[in-house]
Amino acid sequence: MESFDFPFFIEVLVGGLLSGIMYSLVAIGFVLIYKTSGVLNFAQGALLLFAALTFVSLLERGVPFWITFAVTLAIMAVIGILIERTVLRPLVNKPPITLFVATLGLAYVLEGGAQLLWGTQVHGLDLGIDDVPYVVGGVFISTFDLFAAAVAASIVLLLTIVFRYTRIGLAFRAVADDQFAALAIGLKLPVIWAAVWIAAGFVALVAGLLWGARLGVQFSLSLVVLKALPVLVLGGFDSILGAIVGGLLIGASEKLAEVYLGPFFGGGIESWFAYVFALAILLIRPSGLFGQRLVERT
Amino acid sequence: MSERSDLLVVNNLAAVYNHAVSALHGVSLRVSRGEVRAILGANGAGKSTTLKAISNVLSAVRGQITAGSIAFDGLDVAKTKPSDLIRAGLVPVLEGRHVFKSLTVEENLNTGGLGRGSSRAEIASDLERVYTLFPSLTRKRKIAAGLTSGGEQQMVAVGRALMARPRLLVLDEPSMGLAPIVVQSIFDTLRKLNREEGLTILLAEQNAAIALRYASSAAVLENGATVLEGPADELRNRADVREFYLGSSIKRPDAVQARTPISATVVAAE
Amino acid sequence: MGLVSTNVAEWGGAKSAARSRQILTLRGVTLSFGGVTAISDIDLDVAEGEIRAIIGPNGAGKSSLINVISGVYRPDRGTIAIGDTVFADVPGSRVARLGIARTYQNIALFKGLTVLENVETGRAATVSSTFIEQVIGIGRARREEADTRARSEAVIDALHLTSVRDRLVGTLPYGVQKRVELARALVSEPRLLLLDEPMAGMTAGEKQEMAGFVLAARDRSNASIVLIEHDIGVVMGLSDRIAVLDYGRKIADGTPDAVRADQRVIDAYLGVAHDDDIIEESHV
Amino acid sequence: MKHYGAKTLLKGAVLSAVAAGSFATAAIADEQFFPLQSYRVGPYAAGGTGFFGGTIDYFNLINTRDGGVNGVKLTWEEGETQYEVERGVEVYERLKGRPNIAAWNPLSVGIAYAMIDRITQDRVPLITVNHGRTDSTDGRVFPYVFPLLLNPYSETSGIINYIASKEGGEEKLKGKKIVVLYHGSPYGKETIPIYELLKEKFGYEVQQIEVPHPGNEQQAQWLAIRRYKPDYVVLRGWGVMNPVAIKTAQKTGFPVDRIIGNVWSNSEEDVIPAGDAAIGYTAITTQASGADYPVLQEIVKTVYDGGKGNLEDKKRIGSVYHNLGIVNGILNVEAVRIAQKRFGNRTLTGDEVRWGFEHLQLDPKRVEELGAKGLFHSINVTWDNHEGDGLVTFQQWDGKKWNVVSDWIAPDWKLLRPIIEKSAEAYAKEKGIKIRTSEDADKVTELQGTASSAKN
Amino acid sequence: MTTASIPLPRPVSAIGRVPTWLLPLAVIVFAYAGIPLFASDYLYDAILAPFLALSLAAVGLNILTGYAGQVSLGSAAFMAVGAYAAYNFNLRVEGLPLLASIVFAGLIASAVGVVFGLPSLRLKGFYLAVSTLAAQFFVQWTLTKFSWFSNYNPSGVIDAPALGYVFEGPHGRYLFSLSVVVALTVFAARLVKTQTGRNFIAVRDNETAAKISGVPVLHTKLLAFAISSFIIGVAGVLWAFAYLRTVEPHGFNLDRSFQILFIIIIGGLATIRGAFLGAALIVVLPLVLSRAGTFLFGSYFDSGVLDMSQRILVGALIIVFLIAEPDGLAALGNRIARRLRLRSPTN
Repeated sequence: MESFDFPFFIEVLVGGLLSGIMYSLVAIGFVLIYKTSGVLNFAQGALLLFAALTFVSLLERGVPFWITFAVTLAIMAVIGILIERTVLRPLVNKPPITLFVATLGLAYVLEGGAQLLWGTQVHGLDLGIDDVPYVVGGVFISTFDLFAAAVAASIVLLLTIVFRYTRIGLAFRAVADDQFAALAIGLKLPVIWAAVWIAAGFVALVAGLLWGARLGVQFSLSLVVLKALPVLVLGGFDSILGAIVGGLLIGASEKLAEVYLGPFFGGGIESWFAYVFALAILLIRPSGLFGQRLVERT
Repeated sequence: MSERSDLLVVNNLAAVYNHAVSALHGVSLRVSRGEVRAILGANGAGKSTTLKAISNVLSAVRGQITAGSIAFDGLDVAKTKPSDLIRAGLVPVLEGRHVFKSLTVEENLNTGGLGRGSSRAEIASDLERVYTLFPSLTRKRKIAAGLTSGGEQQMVAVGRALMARPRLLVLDEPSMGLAPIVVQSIFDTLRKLNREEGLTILLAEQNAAIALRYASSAAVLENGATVLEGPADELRNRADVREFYLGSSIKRPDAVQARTPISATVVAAE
Repeated sequence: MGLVSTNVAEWGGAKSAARSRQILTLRGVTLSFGGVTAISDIDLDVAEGEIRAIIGPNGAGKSSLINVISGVYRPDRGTIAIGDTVFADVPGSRVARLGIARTYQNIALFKGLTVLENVETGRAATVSSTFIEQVIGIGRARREEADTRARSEAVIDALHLTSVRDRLVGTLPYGVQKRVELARALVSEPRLLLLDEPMAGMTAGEKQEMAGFVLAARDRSNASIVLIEHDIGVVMGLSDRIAVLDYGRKIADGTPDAVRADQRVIDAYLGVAHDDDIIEESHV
Repeated sequence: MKHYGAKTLLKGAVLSAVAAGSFATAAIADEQFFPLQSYRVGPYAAGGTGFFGGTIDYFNLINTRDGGVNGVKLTWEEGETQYEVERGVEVYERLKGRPNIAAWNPLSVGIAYAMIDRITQDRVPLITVNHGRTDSTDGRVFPYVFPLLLNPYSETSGIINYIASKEGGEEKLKGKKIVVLYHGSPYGKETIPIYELLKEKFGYEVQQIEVPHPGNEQQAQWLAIRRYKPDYVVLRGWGVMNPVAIKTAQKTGFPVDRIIGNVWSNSEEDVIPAGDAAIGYTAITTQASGADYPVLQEIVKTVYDGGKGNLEDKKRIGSVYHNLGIVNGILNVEAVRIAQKRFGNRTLTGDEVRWGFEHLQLDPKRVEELGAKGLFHSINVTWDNHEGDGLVTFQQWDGKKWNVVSDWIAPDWKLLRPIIEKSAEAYAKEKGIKIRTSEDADKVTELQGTASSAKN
Repeated sequence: MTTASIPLPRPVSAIGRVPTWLLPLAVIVFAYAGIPLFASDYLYDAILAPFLALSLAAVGLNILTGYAGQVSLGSAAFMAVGAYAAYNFNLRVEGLPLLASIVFAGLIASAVGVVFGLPSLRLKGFYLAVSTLAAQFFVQWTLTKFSWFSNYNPSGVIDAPALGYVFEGPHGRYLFSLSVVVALTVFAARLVKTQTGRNFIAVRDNETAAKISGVPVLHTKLLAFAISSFIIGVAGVLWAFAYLRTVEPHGFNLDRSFQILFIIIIGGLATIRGAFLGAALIVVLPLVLSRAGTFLFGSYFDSGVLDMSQRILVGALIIVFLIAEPDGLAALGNRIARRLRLRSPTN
């Protein structure tokens, strides 16, 4: 039995927390849609793939970085508006499971469309961030992950400000609270939904770029949703803060488990550990750590 | 009653839910400028459906107008988006209040201004007016609306509607589930708005006694169709109205939870 | 006084059985949600065969009280005795076996089932056969199914629901759904029946019919009934004793006449007798 | 034929009728049909497009340049599988009734497994180049399955031999630490026992670490690797797992030139997404990359310049998967050619082509004649050795292309053969298969058409 | 088969009352006697075999999700458990009849289902749905990780045993699948009409009211998981033994779970025939599309382009279908039947 290697523990922990942030980035896209329209949008992964593939394909055709970014964002906005028009609006008031299945269909369309448009080739994506690890007290910390964490933090900050202090934010929250009432008092639901999908598209683009830089831009990018789902279960489907905290918890616990518990099971437990961990927490708190409980008397 | 003074004209309206369940077939009524008009009827008579049709939110509860017309100040309601109706001055207060429970009282009121597209300055001054009308809300402005009492929630709902600067306020069962004294206070406020500011009001009430006391005229619905329309005094003294709508409510100081089967399923679905 | 209330009063008055046993005893029951107190320190007694009304403004805690008795909510403090068994919180899963049945303020029927099937579900607690026996349809399962069917049909007939027996409940008018709920409660032959606004939204005629069913239920099996109702006419006519709640506290408890005269009740709930003006006017 | 068309009228009637119509014409000419269960969509599309593109390009070359194999035209039809087993099976069931089928080439372990019983019954060869079931190397038990060039065990042995040569000899392996990072799938697990076995022989230490499918998150695994401080990491990856492994290695400070990729971690698609982190990464291969070989030049000249090239992106000509596809095409075509020597220059039955594969012996001289010198080394398939003892080489990524960094290396077949035989015999026992002799192998069904269509 | 099984209205037709069992019986008779008259190997092995296995899985999932209201995304995992359990029973217990292996496999799947159903006692909706993914990943990991399950096959792949008797060959395997599917479907159809079935729906429609009415809610939920997993487990056996005949754990992946969910949503929740209608659509549609695509455009585009277009089309059709008929094919059938009845003269 070797003695406990504390710096190594810290390294695993930090690595886990930073990975967790990457999960959070994907989870936030889910939260935005779920909060305002009650839809568990499984197509978020496909959106992410679409955004990253579009971005990298434009870049490879020699378009400058920021123009590419702007064009991709515009394309994502158009897709967001289209989704609102063709999927969400006709299915308003349908049971959640119907909407969920519709987003599975949507994922097919987006994945197929992305690859039809840009091909099935694997692309590398270089965001210009050298991933040479920092060494702090013998602990390796990835520069790229730090950068990703900073981006995630900025997005959360931005969203919080928008939700808290702007008119569209107030409208978002009203729609999230009571759709029918929001409609009746004259809020333009289609506009708000379209805005939310655009926001989700923006988050998908950012997440897609960061994940794309890590994995390469290819079909498997859409599978990162599977990393986000336990985060959502843990943090609550409707809480941005939950998505962040959930991501950190899942990331850290999953890495620690893989390193310290994995050997007892023969490794590879990461594939299900996050789900089981989230489940265990949920049994104590059935609507997630930050999920909205009904604020109501009697 | 001249055509010109009519702010709202509902003509022979028919509506169904889920493409099949008939809810209305032949509802007609008029609301003149400056009056308080009541729609009376038992549960399931079609009051709530009529009001939802008037605000053009029927489609959101899987309903659909199949015949007839609704005109608000010359506007074809069925062809006007709910948000445009609000901007034109037709503002509903929904059955069951539907306040935004997780938003504070003041945020709730602000959303009313958003719906109309008010400027910040307009919102600020409208807010003052609502607090003046409902002083008890002032203390609760930072509290989540879901945590306030039923009466306060009704005030929030009415206040939120007032933030949209309505010309016609449409209220669905404002007395529902409220203690008699709260009902009285809300109706007093409504009467004040009507008398002092000339606000036109259309309200559906199952509590016929209180409705007929505050309204100037009323329409009676039965089984999805208008069966009677006339001044409140007249209706109040008709034997059949008393038999059917005032009879059991004679000693009935409190309103009864009124839900049409359809809205009951809607509430359950939420 | 209106026609209905008078009739109801007559039926109610006919009942004068001596109250023998306590079927329900609440002591110091307190419940709060996230810091907001819904009911506070409530004592309540219900005797066998008694019709016990609870009135009060919306949000006063009436429904919360019913929910505590039927094990939907867990009280923070206090005890609930059902017969001789004392609970800190009533286990919802055992409520039916304890002989308690109830209806709901917002109809809680099973939309995907027919009227008959909804009523049959009221017998669920009595079923002891396994699903395999039921699928094969032998012995015990067959007897139980036949028994359930017979009793359900009987209640359906008694509540005049025969014509809608095979309809999905979701497609029925509100008043009829309320009756189906009552049927589902009655089919379990409860000794304590909790009715949460059973007549809400009904026309005068329907209320009269419903009141008849409630009384018949009591008289047939000597069940005790706890009733939440807003129609004061109905409440006064139907109940033996009335408890009045306001802001989660009990402010009065007694016979209908005593409660009606109680100043605190008038202030908190009934209000100034405006409505009587209309009645007086209209009577002239 | 007409009868068959009528039968399927109920489902997709038009299509099967058209298909039935095409049978009629197809049966007349001398043709050899290759059903291709390809995949150009889905997570592994990059491999599918390259591989099937290469095979089709080579077929096109043979048809255009030589007018077929001794006058027998090569035909093929693709059925998209998305690398999913049941779609592969559907394509099999759909195309198995076609006349003149030469061989199946699914390039998918899962699909191959699902087809073993079916092709054995239908008596058509199944080619699983560089992958598949290791024990199907034993032709005594698996008469119709051919894991050509390299089975997973040989591959493992080749990698260990390469590490030994880098260290300066087999004896230097003693005490060396090796980590095998494998994909959490049946494919990934296949070589676990063989690393343990070779450990006994060479005395190295080995730790085998699983990466859960799909492998887009490997922080924990690489931290564990860093703690273990191995001398080498063998990457047994697939798809997205490979670039992530290389990037995460960089992130945790593990030198990339100490990572050795296996045969499914050796393509451009595995390194390009990793960017500069992949410079210096080495991987095993059975075929060199690059377009300088005569056969590739001819493909470019004859096929691509004629507008019939299969790859959309011409930059991929000569890439690892494309070249593997070309080698696969060569092996299939040569098997047909060899079988024709015995059975005549005509359309062959599946079983006759099987005989051709069982005599697929291409020495370096013949390989050179085929214009593939240096592209792959040689192959020597016999009735009981269905792998053919292919040699391997190692290539290193320089950021732009792969460069060969070793000689052709031979795996330790002698060591592996008994294990393979044991496993195959166990399979034979489980399935009640009679172990074949060389006489059995020489008997060939000469009936026209396949077994199943004959049965109807 | 698909054309024949489009549902007619349940209670009445224009002529008069037709017993509700008549149509299903006719379909069964046709499946046994009619289909073999014209079916080809391709129809048996590539269409009917997956159709039957997935229909059965959908019947199972419909019990859980449609009737008892518990959403599960882990169906494929229970199929995998069934398949591997049957394989191991058959392999390791000498002389155990195949049918017994299948029943035991169902029971094992059932037990695993109950374990992964435990969260349903506390969780609802999407929280529960995502939790069932734990089953999906855990089962796949276990079957891959522990070689014992695949009898130490290095790749984790299992081979189907011979079915024996009359069940050899494409037609035999079809008869085998069909018989298993008919038996379990009849069971399921009976079940949902019993008190247990009513309890399922009661729990789905209003859990609190069900509990207070005396429905044993916890027991009922776990029972729903148990029965559903049993049926799905047996469907897994059919998938492995009668369809693919060799499977690996990866074959039971999340996509398969989604596919089964598609089937019940598109077929219609809480209808038995919806499972068959949905399966017919989901199994056959992609095949028809891909073959139509190859036929029409095969000479212009490569199979990848066609397949992606097909993917887009399938996704779009799912959405269009949900918009047009959110209650599923079964409801659509009812509506068409009702309209036909209205048109036909009544006197």
